[in-house]
Amino acid sequence: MTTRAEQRAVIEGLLYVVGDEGLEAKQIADVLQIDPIEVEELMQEMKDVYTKRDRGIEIVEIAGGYQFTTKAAHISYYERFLESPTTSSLSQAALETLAIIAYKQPITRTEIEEIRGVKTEKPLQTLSAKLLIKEVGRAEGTGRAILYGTTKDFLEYFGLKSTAELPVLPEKHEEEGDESEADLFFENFESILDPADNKGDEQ
Amino acid sequence: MTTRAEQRAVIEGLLYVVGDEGLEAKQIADVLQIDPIEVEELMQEMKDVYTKRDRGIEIVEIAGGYQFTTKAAHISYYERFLESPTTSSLSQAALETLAIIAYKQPITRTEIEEIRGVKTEKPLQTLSAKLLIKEVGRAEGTGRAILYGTTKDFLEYFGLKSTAELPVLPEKHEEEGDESEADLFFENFESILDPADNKGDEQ
Amino acid sequence: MSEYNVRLDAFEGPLDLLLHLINRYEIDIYDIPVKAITEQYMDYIHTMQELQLDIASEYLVMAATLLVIKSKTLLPKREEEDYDQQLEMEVEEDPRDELVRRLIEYRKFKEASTYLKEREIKRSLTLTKQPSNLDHIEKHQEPVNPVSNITVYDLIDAFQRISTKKRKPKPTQTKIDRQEIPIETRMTEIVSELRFNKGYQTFQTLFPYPNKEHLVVTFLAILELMKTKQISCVQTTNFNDITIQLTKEDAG
Repeated sequence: MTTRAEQRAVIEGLLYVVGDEGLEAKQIADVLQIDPIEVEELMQEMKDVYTKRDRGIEIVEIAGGYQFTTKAAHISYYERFLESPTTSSLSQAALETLAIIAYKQPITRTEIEEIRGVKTEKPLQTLSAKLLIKEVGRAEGTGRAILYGTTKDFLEYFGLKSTAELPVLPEKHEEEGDESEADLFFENFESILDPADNKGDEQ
Repeated sequence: MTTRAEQRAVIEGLLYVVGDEGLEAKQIADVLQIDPIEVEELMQEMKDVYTKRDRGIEIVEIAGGYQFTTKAAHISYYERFLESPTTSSLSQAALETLAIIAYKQPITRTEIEEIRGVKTEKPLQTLSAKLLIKEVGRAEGTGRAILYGTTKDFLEYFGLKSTAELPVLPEKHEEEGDESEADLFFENFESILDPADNKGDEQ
Repeated sequence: MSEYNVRLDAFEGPLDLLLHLINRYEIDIYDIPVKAITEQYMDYIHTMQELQLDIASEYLVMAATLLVIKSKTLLPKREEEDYDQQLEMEVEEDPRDELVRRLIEYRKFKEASTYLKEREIKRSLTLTKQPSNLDHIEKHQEPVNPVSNITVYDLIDAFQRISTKKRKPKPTQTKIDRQEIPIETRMTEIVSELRFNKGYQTFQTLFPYPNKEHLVVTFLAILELMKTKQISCVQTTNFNDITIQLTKEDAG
């Protein structure tokens, strides 16, 4: 009979081996020949252990599986070690497009463009090339337009358990407080063009 | 100031991230900005911790470096893991190698390794053993390296009439926004080599 | 000047610009003063024109839409006698409705993209490792199909992933790369490749891999071959393809 400590040890080894491919609860249950419910319990125990100060890895749930990641607090150490900075980021156009697809999938390019009000070909190409979206089917009717959906890599990229984890979209909201940095630039620019016009802008 | 517990945590994270590549004592010393002697001490402390029953990984010293390995005692669990129907039947390394051969055949091992950026001996053995690839000839030039190609079994397993039936690879696009400066040189260079591949980014 | 560029890039399209104006002037999105906002919008377009910036057609389409809405709101409501009926039925559509609906819809996703951005940053602070190779572990029973649960599309994904996956962490210290390609080897390869192609090859085709090391080594190999006069480079006109050819004595 395997003890609980041993079971945790096996899970640790498995999580190490699979790395960013992750491990599903069902796989753990298969390997340990235990009930999936027991897996949940074990994982909870282990998660607690990994929060300790002398641990450098922790268990996260991503894309329907468990995986190890390093702790965010330690990133400054790892940056000394990494060849290139980890900050690869998506453009605003790509993020908006991705947000629409994530919430509205399956969706065609035309539908996305109707929401964004601009052409969206390039962001779609970028997102496809990064494997964050994929063709999930074809729309009915003439043209049979491509339907886009998000991928497992999408969940992986944003560290999401599933698309269900995305926050509910707000229907209404207050009018202030969402000035983006871009807006600030614009305002600075306008105040240069016409300082008088900038008076009423103070809040 | 970093505590000893924190230092051990960072080492754990580093060892996890590098995986089978391992880590030299000097690299650890550089990241933590401590003396290599201190690294030895820390590693000794950590080794002891990992021998505990509830740990599934341990630290080994190979070729002057440290690396994590799974515990030999757990081998039967990994066998079961590989047999689990939910586990992918090909490792990521084997899958990548197979993909390259499928699309670029005939191709030598060196060429595959140039694309993947890592040694590819083991995946090639695996794929040959599974009868998915075979030697299809010898390359010109010195050495007359083995050229690999896919087999008839490969086509059968994937339900293809011929390799021409493989789906077309999506066009590659430039990554956006995540190039380090050093890479810019190479990308400019590449864009000179192949201007078509260097279409504009997001607007 | 950079401000102009920033200003251009600051908006993701006409809806984004309108949302900005709505925020800036603290306008109730459900009761947009069409006249004022159209003026503001047109000001923006005119400024862009004065600065001789390219204005995406979408911005102009929106300008036209705003003008149409404005003119509709300026039209006299109805004939007097119809007025009572109108009140009762309340069917007359507000010409702004469609625009408001679009703005609210767009704003939802703009906010969702902010959430994704935060997740992206958070995620970039944690690192993972690639799966270990377990091919050395023997399985008790090999499945009949060695690629069960894999499709050709997994092959495509795998292929794409090679080029898109996160850069592997690498020691910053100098470390001799295990698969360094000797220049001599690459020189031999180039010569045999040229021979194989009747002594000619375009410059591009000698760089088949997007691999830095391979690029550098190939480039150095070409220079070395030119120096030793084994190959020569020909370019018929500026910006034309460069052709690499074997020199006569080597072509045989």
